[in-house]
Amino acid sequence: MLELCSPLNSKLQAGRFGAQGETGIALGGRPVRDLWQIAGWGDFEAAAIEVLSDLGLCGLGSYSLASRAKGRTAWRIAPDKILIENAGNLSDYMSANLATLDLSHARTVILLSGTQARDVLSQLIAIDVTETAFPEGRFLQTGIHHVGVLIQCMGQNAFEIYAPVTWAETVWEVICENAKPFGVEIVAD
Amino acid sequence: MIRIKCPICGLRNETEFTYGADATVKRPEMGEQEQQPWVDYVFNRDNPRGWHKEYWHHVQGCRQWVVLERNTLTHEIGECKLAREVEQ
Amino acid sequence: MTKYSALSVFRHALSGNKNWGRAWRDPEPKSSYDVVIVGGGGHGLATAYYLAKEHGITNVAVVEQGWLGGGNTGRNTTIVRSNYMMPGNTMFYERSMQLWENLSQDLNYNVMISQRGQYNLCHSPGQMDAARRRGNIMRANGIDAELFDREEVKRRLPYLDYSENARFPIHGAIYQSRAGTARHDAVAWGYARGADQRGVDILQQREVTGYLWDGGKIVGVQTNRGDIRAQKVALCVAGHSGHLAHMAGLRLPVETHSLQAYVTEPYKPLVDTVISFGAAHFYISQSDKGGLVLGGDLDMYNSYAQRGGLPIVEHTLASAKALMPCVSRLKLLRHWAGVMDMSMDGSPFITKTPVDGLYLNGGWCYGGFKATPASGWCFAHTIAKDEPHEDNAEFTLDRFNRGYQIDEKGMGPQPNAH
Amino acid sequence: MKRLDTGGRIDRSKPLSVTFDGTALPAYHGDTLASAMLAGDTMVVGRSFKYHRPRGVYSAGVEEPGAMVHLRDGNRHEPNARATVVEAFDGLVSSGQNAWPNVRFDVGAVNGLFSPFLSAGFYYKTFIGPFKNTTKFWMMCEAFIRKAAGMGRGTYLEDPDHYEKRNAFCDVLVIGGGVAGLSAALAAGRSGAKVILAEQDFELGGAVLSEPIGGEDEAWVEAVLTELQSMENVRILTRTTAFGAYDGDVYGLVERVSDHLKAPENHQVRQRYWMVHAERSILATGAIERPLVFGGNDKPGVMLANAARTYLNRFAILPGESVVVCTNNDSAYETAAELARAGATVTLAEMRASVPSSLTHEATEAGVSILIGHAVLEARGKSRVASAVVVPIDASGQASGAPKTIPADLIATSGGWSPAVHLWSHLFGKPIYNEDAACFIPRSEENHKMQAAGTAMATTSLSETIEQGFDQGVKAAQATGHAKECGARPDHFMTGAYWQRGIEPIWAVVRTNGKCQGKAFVDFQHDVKISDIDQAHLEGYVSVEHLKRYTTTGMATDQGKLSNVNALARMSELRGMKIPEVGTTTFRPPFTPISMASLVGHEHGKHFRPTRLSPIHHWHVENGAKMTEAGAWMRPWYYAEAGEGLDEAYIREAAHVREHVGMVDVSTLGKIAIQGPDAAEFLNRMYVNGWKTLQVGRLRYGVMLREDGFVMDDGATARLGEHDYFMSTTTANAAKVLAFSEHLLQTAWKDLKVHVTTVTDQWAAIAVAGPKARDLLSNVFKGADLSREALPNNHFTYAKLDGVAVRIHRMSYSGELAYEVYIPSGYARAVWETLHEQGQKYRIKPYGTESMSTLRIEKGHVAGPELEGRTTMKDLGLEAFASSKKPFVGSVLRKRPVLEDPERPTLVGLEIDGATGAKSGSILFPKTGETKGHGDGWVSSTTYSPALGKNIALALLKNGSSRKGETVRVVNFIGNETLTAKVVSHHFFDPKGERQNA
Repeated sequence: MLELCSPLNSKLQAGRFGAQGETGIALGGRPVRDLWQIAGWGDFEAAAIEVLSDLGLCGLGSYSLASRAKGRTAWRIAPDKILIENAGNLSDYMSANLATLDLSHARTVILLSGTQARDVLSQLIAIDVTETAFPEGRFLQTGIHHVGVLIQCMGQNAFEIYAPVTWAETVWEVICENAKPFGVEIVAD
Repeated sequence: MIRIKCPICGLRNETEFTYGADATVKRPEMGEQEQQPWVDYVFNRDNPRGWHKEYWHHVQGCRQWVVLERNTLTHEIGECKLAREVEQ
Repeated sequence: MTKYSALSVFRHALSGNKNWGRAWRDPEPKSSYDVVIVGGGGHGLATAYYLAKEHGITNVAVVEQGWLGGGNTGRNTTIVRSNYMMPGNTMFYERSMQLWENLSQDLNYNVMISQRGQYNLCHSPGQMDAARRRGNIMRANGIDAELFDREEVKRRLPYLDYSENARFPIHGAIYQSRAGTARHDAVAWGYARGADQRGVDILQQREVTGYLWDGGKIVGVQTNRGDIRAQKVALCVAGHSGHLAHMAGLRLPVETHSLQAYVTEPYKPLVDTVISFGAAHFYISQSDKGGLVLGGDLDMYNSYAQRGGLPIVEHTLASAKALMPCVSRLKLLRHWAGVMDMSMDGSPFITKTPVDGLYLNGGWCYGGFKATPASGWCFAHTIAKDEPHEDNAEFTLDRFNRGYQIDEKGMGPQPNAH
Repeated sequence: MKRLDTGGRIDRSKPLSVTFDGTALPAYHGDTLASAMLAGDTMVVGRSFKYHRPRGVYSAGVEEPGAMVHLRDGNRHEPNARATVVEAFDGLVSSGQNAWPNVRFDVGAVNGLFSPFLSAGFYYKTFIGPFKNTTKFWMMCEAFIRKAAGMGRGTYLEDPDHYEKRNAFCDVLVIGGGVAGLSAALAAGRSGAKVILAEQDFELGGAVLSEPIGGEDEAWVEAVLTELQSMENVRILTRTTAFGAYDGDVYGLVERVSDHLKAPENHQVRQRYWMVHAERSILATGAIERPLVFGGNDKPGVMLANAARTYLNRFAILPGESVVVCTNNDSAYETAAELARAGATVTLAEMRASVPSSLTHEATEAGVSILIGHAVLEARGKSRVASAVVVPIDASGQASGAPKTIPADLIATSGGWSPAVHLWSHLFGKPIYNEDAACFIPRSEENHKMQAAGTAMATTSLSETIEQGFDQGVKAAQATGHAKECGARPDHFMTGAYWQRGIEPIWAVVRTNGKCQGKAFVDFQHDVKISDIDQAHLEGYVSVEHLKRYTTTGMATDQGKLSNVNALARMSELRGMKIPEVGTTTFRPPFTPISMASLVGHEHGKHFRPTRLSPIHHWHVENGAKMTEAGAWMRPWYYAEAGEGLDEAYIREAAHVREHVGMVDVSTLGKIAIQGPDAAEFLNRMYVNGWKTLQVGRLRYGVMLREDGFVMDDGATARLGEHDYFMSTTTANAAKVLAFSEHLLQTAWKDLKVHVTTVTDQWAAIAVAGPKARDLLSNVFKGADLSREALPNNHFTYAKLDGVAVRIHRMSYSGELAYEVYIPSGYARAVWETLHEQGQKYRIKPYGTESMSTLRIEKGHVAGPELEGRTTMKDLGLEAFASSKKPFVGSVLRKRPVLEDPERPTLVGLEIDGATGAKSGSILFPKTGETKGHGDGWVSSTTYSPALGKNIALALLKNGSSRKGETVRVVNFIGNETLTAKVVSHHFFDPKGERQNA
């Protein structure tokens, strides 16, 4: 197999930078796994539920709450579009009622965590990201540095940021700039 | 800051959107061969001083086009709906 | 009426500046005029001035809802230039430039034309090619233009960002040395004084609320302080053209948008010219007082509010710092907004309308201030002769039906993109 | 001036090194630069704008018009720093500005001698000159004026500091940390509402900070603060200015995080911009004291009364030993009494005709001599006040008796107070005039989400301020859905006189002839005298906006905070109107000047805009590519080999492709998945050509128009499956095409079952072109049949490399035998490297955008320069693609008469005569005749063609198709170059397409 190259290869070098003292932020990255979009029309929900239940996911989730099970996550990103990670290969579901699309290479994940992670997020997006407003399990579609991203809250201080691969470096760099005052550690794979 | 309550994503700042245009002009049917309806659609505007229905595109979000009611004089915000749910 | 000169200032100073007369009268309106001009901004006052001066039509009133020059004339970033490429625009703006060059003498009012030059920066080979095309059209029409490469720009404007760090490196610039700035308020006041001297009545604090009709013809205006009859009614209300046209039953190819302007605290001279960024909509100059005057993008949505939002402020200041990193610690003193007639091709209207008796001057987008003299001059011609001058022949409303879009940027029918 | 041994809010155990113009000032922690200046008896600290008159410290706050200095040096230099709000820090270096050689002796002061000639509007009346057709005379004068004008000197050095933006969300934003603000925050905080309290000072307390230490109000502040600090739902920001209120309940704040330090420490930012989204806000911004207008009122040693009090009580400085206090209201009495108690000889000139003894009692007790019905007519002294001329006055401020001169080193004045209504005005426009308090206040309306409290609303006592603040806090908490009890109002109490009581609106003191004695200033920084206002009135500049603009009053760095009401009062008097009838100008953000960088945050330098990188980007950089910007993308421009410049490189690369094989990264092309049962119908509407017959496995070139009928974009679309298409767009138009498609599908074409999704990131693409392209690809993608028969042009096939599935499109942009390989982007670099490595035996070389352009010009393909938004299909020779059988976007409007005009410039090729290539943007003219006007057309793209061995160009030429063979002139006016060229077909090279069909 050919080598899979992360768009963040040049960035994911273990190390520490920014403010001395406490490390408020940890940054890392991982590739997305089998990310597929399903899209439909009219009775999209019925068609989607069929796919999701085959994948062991129950329910469509909401526009802010992902449906998660068995290591899979499904995000309702629009009325008639759902994005599923770890979906396997959904090409066989393509029909006149459902369009499936492989986006596994279109995004990469930036891992943002640490005691100051919410502060960094509040510098990047104009959305209330305090714990009550954006608790674990919720997701947001928004923009970081003018780039459309999806942010999944993984816990009190942990977030996964799904960024388009061709914009990933620029998003990463801007996150780093914003994180510097908190002290940053980059965690390589 | 125009704040738009996207029916999908919730209340967001205008910076996540791009502004479209007047949402009251109706695109002629594809088969329309007369020029004037197209000129009216593409170029001419009521341009009201007051309440205005307008398209915004949630590009850094759900990528839905929405129709927002907004007052062009006071910048008050009214209802926001998915464009696909608005009768033209 | 005092003729202004250093001598008159000296004479008045000796008498304690107690004997100055009014710059313009505050007359009671007559019941009827040959021409009523709606809008006492630069364009309306210039139109009145040239009607009187060039065409001998002095039975003219300018009706202004607020105070003279209180609209975009007093809100813009004061840049004058004639670097237009499209047929229909090129010679119109050059006429304006030539009128500017003699305006202070013509009006006996120092409108402070400062031909300090303007650079339009280019940030890619493609932009250099587009600049060359523009410059060549200018030169072919007798307008000055020069094209500089990166090294020449760096020699002339060493304080811009030429570092590796610049997101959009500077490849070069097109330069017009006759471009520059003028004192915006003075333009309104100078034209007002000139028109007033020639008999024009300037009626402030009088809002037009409707028209007087005789059948299908407009024969005057209704105002909040009484009706005024007129043979011809001429609109010079950019920003509100749509609204006033609507009262006459017209729908225009215009949207009204809000454009912000910015000024910093005053500093000793830092920028001796006018610089337009090519990588974002941004330009900068420095006023004689010392404030850096900045302009940027529209707020992008239709607005009549004369009030801007923060996103564009951020965007504009970011452009300033990207272009000229040394502005970082300088301080923004004030930002404000004007409302623009954004037309569907970015070019204006100076034309008779389909409504008999109604004439329209509007659709100026960003470009109204620099156009003021020629706008007044051509509009006066159009009103007086009932046909356009060749310089404004294409500024008609029907050009969209004909397909004659005068689109300097090639952006298409998207008003906020011009 | 002297520092007192005790008292104040300074820490005498922490002396600081602070200098002004090289002289050390006695400063302690807790001082401002201004208080340190006063402690050091540094009286002349600045110069005014126009007459370069000496300026001292006039205030103790943000309204300061005179004490403006150069702060710090080197790349942290900051001009126009207000000494009154600069916190002293160890190592502070400052110097005078707007003066030569220095502020104590300034040559520019000669301007003052000419002041009668420099009266209002003099610029407009002079420098006109008699010269026709030139503006040089004025510009010569202007050069001198510009040098004299301006205030501080900026630097061309780059700022080393960082800035950041933070978004915050709260229920209640309290603006101002004085008594009203603290009280409001307390109520809202107790209710459980999320509160942000912003205070511009480095200490909370507002006016209480100017009170003597140890008072009960100070204890009150401490108690409230302790409670607030214990609340997790309350965030207190000091050193934070709320600079603007905006639509959408958004407020802009700037926090000066590190400005009180010599330099930011440990990667912290200098300033932080807070964009606060607050459901409610409470304006508790207090009020700014107003000057009095009399002769010499700008001299160093004249100061606002409350400023004098602040320097005395907060900074432990006795600002004068012989003091004349002049007031038209009650608020200056405490100042007078406290100064007297601190040891000064104090005379109080009370402008009102009578005041109750309850008011005068305390001051008299303290030793103040009070002159009822008196005012200061003139301040005398050379560079600082030496005496005050005091006269009895009538109710209008006119002298009514003999003047007497009182020795004085300080004249402390109070003309009443102006509430800081600025942020309210940002949202709601003009404030209303309160006759009783003689000031403008916010108009209170139920539906306003900004409420006001305290002296910003002209409250009349401290108790009222506390109550009103608390009540507004409760109201805001309730409005934001917080029902929890707010508890009892904090204790409140009466302290000394509040200014609104019994103010007499007299602001200018004049002689019996109605004129001020000497120069009496309304706007201190801009040197606007009361006589300038009189003159503006004479000349008809009577509206407030004309007054402001003609005289420049209110346009200085304090934006009228001090001058506004005094100027209005004079104009209203002259016009015989009341102040509210004259009106006021509109306050605009920012409330006080903010650094440009604060709002920029990290978005500068390379992060000014995001950058988009191909998945293969780093290979290009590592292998010597010279990169260029293409919109947001970086693309390889050319790969220079030893000693090559752009020209050598692109010619070599282009020739190499035609001779051997080349590879170019085309990942930047827009790629859009078009999916659904109506996809073909959608394409039929979007493109000018037909799509219903395209079979799976094929692709087709298409042209797309804008709604107005001009060409928008072009590109190839492949049919991947029954309901599955893959559209490619130009790099520049990808986002536009996607947004436009989404718009149509979600509005006018809701009936179509189609989804469009960008897959630009999913797929990287490599174009492999040249005679050896097939050999190379067949060798790399073993098993894929790329033969001419199996894969003709406009077909695609799938292949695998080492387990990775790719798609190979047979299509050619260069005119050579060419393929586009679409690769899942994560494997793109590996595939590129494999192709490069295995291609060595075919002599493969990478090529960049410049040679790509050469190859497409040789073929006559249009690109960005031709698709410039003003060209039609006919203009570009693409008319043949348009279907006449169906409507498509733009199909009606493209038929408008001017667009159908046969005279329009159309696409042609040019063969340039001679060895020099033409320049893009040159204008075309017939072989003879004048070269004037807009010409017959223009050159859009140029190159040297290695294949043809000559310089060629694409151009748009009037009647182009009928002028083949004609010689035209190619004029580059701006480069002083005229060439001639032969008009030819734009299909220069291999017009039959034999090579690409090989």
